[in-house]
Amino acid sequence: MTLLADLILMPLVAFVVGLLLVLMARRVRAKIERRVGPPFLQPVYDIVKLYAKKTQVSHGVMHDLAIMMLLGGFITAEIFLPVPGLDGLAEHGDLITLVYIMMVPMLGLALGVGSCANPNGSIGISRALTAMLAYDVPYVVVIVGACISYGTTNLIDIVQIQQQGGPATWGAATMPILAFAGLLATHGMLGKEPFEIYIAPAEIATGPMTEMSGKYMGALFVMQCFQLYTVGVLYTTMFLGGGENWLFFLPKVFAVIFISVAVTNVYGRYKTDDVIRWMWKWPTGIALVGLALVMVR
Amino acid sequence: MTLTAHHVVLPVALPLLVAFLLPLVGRLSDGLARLLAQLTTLAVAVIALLLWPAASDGGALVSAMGGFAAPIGIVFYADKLALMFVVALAVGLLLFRPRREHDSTKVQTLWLLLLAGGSGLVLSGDLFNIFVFYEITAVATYGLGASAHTGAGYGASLRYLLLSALGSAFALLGIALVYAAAGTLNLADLSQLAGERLTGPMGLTAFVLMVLGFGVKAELFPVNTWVPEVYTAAPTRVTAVLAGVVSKLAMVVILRLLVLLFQDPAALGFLLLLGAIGVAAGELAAFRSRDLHRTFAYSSIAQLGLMAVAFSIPGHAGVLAGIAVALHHLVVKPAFFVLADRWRGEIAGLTGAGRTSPLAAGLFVLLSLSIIGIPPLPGFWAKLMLFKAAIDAGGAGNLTAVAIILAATVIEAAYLFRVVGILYGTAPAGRPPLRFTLGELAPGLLLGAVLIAATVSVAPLGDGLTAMAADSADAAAYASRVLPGGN
Amino acid sequence: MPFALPFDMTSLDLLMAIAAAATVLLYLFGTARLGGYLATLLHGAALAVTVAMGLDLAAGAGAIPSSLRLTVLGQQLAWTLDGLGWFFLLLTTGAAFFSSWYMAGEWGRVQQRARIQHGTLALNVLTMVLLLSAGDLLGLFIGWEFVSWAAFAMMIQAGGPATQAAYRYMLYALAGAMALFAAILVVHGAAGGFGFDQMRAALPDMSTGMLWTLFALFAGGFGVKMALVPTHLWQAPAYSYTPGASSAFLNAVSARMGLFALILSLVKLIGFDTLAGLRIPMTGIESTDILAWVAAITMVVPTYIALMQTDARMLLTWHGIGQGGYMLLGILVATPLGVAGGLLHVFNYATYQMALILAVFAVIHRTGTADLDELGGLITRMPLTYVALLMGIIGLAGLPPMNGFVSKWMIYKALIVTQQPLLSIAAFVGTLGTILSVYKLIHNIFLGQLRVEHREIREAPWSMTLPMLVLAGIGFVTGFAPGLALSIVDQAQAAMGVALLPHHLGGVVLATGSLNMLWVVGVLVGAIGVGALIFYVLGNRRFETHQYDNYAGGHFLSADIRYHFSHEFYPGLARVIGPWYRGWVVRMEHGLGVLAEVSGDLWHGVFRAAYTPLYVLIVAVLGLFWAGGAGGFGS
Amino acid sequence: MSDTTPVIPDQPEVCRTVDAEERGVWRRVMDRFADHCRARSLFVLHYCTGCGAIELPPTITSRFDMERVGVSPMVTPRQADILLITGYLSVKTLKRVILSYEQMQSPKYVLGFGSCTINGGMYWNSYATVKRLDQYIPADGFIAGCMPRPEAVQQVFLDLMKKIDAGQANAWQDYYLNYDRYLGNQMALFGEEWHTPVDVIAEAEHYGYVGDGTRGRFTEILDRHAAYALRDAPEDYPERGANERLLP
Repeated sequence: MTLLADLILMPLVAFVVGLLLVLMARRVRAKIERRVGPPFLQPVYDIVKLYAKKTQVSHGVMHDLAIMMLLGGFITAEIFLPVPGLDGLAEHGDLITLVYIMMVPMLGLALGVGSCANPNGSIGISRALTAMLAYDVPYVVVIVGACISYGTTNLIDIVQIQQQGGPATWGAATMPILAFAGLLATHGMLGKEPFEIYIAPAEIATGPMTEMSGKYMGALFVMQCFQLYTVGVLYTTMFLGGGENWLFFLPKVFAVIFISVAVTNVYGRYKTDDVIRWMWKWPTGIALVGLALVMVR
Repeated sequence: MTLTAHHVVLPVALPLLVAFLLPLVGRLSDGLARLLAQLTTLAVAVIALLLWPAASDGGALVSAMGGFAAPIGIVFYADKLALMFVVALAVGLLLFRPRREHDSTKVQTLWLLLLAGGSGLVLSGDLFNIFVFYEITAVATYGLGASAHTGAGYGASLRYLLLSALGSAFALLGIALVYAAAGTLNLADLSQLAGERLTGPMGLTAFVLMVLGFGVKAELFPVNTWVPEVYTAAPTRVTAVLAGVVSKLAMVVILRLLVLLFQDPAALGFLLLLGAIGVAAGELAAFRSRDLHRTFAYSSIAQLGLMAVAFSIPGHAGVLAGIAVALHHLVVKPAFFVLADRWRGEIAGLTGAGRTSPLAAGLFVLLSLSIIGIPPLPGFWAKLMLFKAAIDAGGAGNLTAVAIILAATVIEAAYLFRVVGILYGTAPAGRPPLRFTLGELAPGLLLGAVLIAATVSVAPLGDGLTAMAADSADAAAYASRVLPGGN
Repeated sequence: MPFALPFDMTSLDLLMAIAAAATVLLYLFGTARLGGYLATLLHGAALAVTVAMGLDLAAGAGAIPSSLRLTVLGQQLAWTLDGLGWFFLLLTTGAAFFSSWYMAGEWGRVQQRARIQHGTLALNVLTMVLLLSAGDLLGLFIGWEFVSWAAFAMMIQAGGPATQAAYRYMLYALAGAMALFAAILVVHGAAGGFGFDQMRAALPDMSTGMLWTLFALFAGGFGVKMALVPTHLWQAPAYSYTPGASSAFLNAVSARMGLFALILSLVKLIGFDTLAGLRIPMTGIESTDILAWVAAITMVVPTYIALMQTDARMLLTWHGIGQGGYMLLGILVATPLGVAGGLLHVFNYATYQMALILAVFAVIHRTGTADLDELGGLITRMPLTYVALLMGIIGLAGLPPMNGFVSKWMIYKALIVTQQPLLSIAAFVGTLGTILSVYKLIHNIFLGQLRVEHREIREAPWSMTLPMLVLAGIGFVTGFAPGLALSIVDQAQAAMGVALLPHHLGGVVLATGSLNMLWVVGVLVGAIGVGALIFYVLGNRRFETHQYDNYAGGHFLSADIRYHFSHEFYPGLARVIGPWYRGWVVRMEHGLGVLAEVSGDLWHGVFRAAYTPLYVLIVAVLGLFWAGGAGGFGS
Repeated sequence: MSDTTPVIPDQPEVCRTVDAEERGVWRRVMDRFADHCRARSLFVLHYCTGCGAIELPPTITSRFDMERVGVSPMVTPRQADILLITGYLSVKTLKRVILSYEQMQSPKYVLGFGSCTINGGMYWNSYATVKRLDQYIPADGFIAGCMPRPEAVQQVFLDLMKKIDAGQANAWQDYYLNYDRYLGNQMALFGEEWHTPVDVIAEAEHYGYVGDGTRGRFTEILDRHAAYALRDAPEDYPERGANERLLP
């Protein structure tokens, strides 16, 4: 019964928190640009509006399936990502599983975009996958380092290990260099400037989203909520000690995303090759140093 | 009909006699001469086969010329090894009797001389006689080498003559040194004296000279420069016999020298060195060559090198390996030359030839696989025996030789299967297809069949060869059989 | 066996008989109208026998001997199959069954020489049976040569570029075989025989140098077949140009024979303990570390070469090389988890790679090309093939819910648990490259714009789609319930002498993080169901439009406009890593060829010496000088 | 020009027809909710046809900050709700505008910006510009002036939002219901060969927006060469063109 509650609650919580994260991101951006920014319910309006479109143009069954894979993948990811009070199925799949489950929606999106037969979309996916390769290399180093440091890949255990001694045992304290590299990789993962060449609205017409309309676009908006949430929570879980309760937990998640969003607005956009070069040079280099420290210890 | 030791002379005497008669008969009728020559060859084969049971009973048949026993008399020694090669020679000569356009009474005469000389080489138990038969063989070969009546043929033959003549001189010098040291030329006698008189620089010098001398015919490394020229320029059937059989006869002589006279590690090492270099040189040169005749000629050099390596391994394991390699090569190489006969010229020009004559191409693949040493074909077992012998004997030289042979095998496969690839390529349009007539291909097919039969019956064959090798490698037995009263 | 066999036959005898009969029968009747189905039947029978053998082994039969015995030149040759061999045998007969099924219908009918394809396939199975059940080193070598040449026969039949590729393969394979020959000779020298037991008994007395030699020769010889870098160049073209089902067979199992032999020689015969004792002096680097790094490089480099391919077959076969690295790496971890992961990956790889290759050949069958720049949009024309390919690439990329994820998870996990961070990073990085590459594959073939010339294309016939769908289905089922496949792996692991990995139907329970695929896949499927529910319930009905109703900045699209992104699919990546492809292995290979040519030239020159008498005199003088030296003139 | 005469309606028709589905209370509540959200989330297509585009940056950025009311720019017609025609339309541009409009998903709104979209403005006598936008696509509102200020732009957005909230911004339905008329006008301008890849009639049929004016004499012309759809391409459909990449 608890499990059933977990199964239902975890994605819902993720969605709601995700909406707030999206709102925060847009508000922060507005503030930096000296604007007022959107109203509180703007993320909801957008999603409802998109779902409420009266015509919904599809480019074939794969386009539809992609949307299902997109949502399904993230819902699954949320269920395997433990949060305070809700462990879900985290003991049946570990950090590695989670990382790969998070790729399922990516693959789904890629397939759906491909079946739209729009080269802008394909170029976008090509760039998105390249960017994924770029930021996942440091991220993988970080994950491996963290797992070796904790001696387990079980997320519940990772959280417990960090909570033993307060902030002193947080990953960010025990392996600060890895945590910093992880933050850089996380930023790339969010696809914010300067790593948003795959969206590039003026060049490739928002790439993967080119042919997305109505509820297809709506699903992408939902995905954005999930993505912000997942990335934030995962980082919090790995390095910021998770949270004993939501009161301590959520601020950490918001902080992680906030850092990223706050930094984003001062950047232009890197070319794809520069994304790779940067990601493979700095975050990877830093992460390898962190890894070396972990191994030496 | 049972034959006894006295008949051992027949394989030598009969063709020699007929060879002298043949020009006379040829005056009457070419056809009759040819018939006579071939009947003689057949007879030699039959005689050798009939001698076989007697030889296997007693280990060997020994015949002393004119009743003078060894060491004074001239001895013929027919063990199974020798008889086998006599049969092989006779059968080879029959199988590859000259094509009509190259045929004449003269050629038939040379053919018979070759038979007589070759049989004498393996049967003779006396060093000087061996030299005489070696010369007869050589002379016959010069003539046959030029029997295509082409400029290239004469040139190659002349070149061969020069080399061979020098080689004979060396061999003679070596024999003289042996005589000087031991005072006898009877092999059995020498084998008993070798331990004390043929060691040291004198013996080694004699050995080196003889190896270089006989090595000309045995295609041993430094003195085999005639091989590619002659094998390319001579009529292919002559080449088939020379490469397939005659070279082995010289090798058997070297084997006898080794087993009976020079069990010195230095001598063995010398042969190992020559053999190993021969393998590498032959395969590499074959890799470079661009027409089939040359390729096979070089490959033949490498195979003879393999034999030299085998014989250089002391004990009967090496002898066994050497005989196995020899027999295998004896079957495979003539068949290769049968194919080369039709597929002349640049290899690159053979594109698609395999599709017009699938049987020939199939035969080529079979022979290639065997010569590379792919199980379960006989070539594999031969190489396995060689390697086993080398490894069991140990020593850096042997191991290096094994490594060289293994590497050379890859090169061998490279050039042979390069040809296979070309054979099965798509022929350019408009070129007349190269087709074999069944008659042309028949000897090759026959040898291919022998190969397959050998594959199937490799176990009994192996047992037979082991016994033969053990016998051949036994110097004491040789001596005891030849010398009256034994020792 | 569940039933009694006549003439005291063992099940291995029966299998050999079936395989031999299949070879002959199919070579004779493979082209006949029902020849293809005869083939399927025969291979099906072989598969059934294999499964029955598995039941016997699971019941504790130990090993299944063959009555076939030969004594050649004093060498005893005997064949017997243990759990390890059986595991690979199952893959072999399974792959042959699916391959022949694929060939049975329309595919076989349009082939020029179906007879040869069927015949060589059966021949390959026969030779693999002989290899897998080899009872001693000599038998192993003979089986090895058989397998190599049978594969060569399979590869060369297509002609054209296949000839060159097969020739290259043959040279590599033969070089490998010669290394193996050398290895067994070394063993013979030390142990006095070719028997496995003799070798084991002689091991303790072997010097370190000899062990290193053996290790290098075995790893090198068998590594060639697995296409371990730097001996990998042959594999992709050789497998790619082999026609259809044969290519799938080769991809699925042929290279795995190398792995089998490596396991046999290094793990079963030499053993992890001995290998671990083999260290480079002063560094502490173990022999297995070297091999593990070779495996890691094999995992990464060929994967990124695959990424740059424009031919679907080449792309997949290059990945095949990379996947081999995962298997080897897993086994070299030498913990039960790692070994099970490596072996499981062998099984999983066979299922998805076959499905992928078969799907690609179905596309070739219909469109006549595998050029990734010449296809696109086939999803509407060939949906079933698409499904098979999709499931295949998910497996190849190692994502849930397919089985490829499970085995890769075990390998990552084993590497992390044994604290080998760099190797685990290499494993992850290989997977990332695979994801990019397989997306390009499926995108360029099935997604994007459909070409006008492919408008009339029909789905591949059932005889072709069914095998690949079944294979993809196996991939899904063993991803959902990896315990099924792990039970099969147990047989091999037990025979290897490695402790078994405790597992349940859904995966493994470990103290350091467990995996239960029943939950993962169950939730994933359920969540996708929820996604579907959201999709269908919320929002208006979908309206399916056509590919020319598409955003093009206001431009009007029509069929004469190619509106498709396929060529150089990852330009940004290519700009970064493109210069890293130095092709040094290619240049090394070329250099070897040049070396052979030049030394050939040299010797060729020697044999054309012009002044023969002078030459011979020089030779004689040298010989005499040597004789003097060796004979001791000086002393 | 052909014999197809342009059909210019004197008065735009009242566009509100009630869906059969909209009767139930639940549907009404949902519709109300949807309209509420629609009004508060408006994506404007980044498609700037004329000089009026210059007024958009201030409208969007910090001076006036349209995001306050949920208006944000979008890039492709698929994602957009509002097509803002910022000024004059040349004949050539109109073709693209029509295609973009058809590719937008309903409910979709068109706003004419500046005098040019109302009566041709300063280009009233040009041979190459369109005088009245709403003859070719249904418009929901216009902003008069040359140039209108950003305040005016804001005002029209706010008006539109009110209309949407009230469920009255339904000009988009008119395009389905009277497609033949719009098509006729388009054909009068572009010739009989005119067609877009978008199958408006099929969409109307699929979603039940077929009215008496959906089909007519002009859509019959369209049917004759409506071969863009892959599934019913005729034999003589253009094959691969010259822009095909040549193989070596």
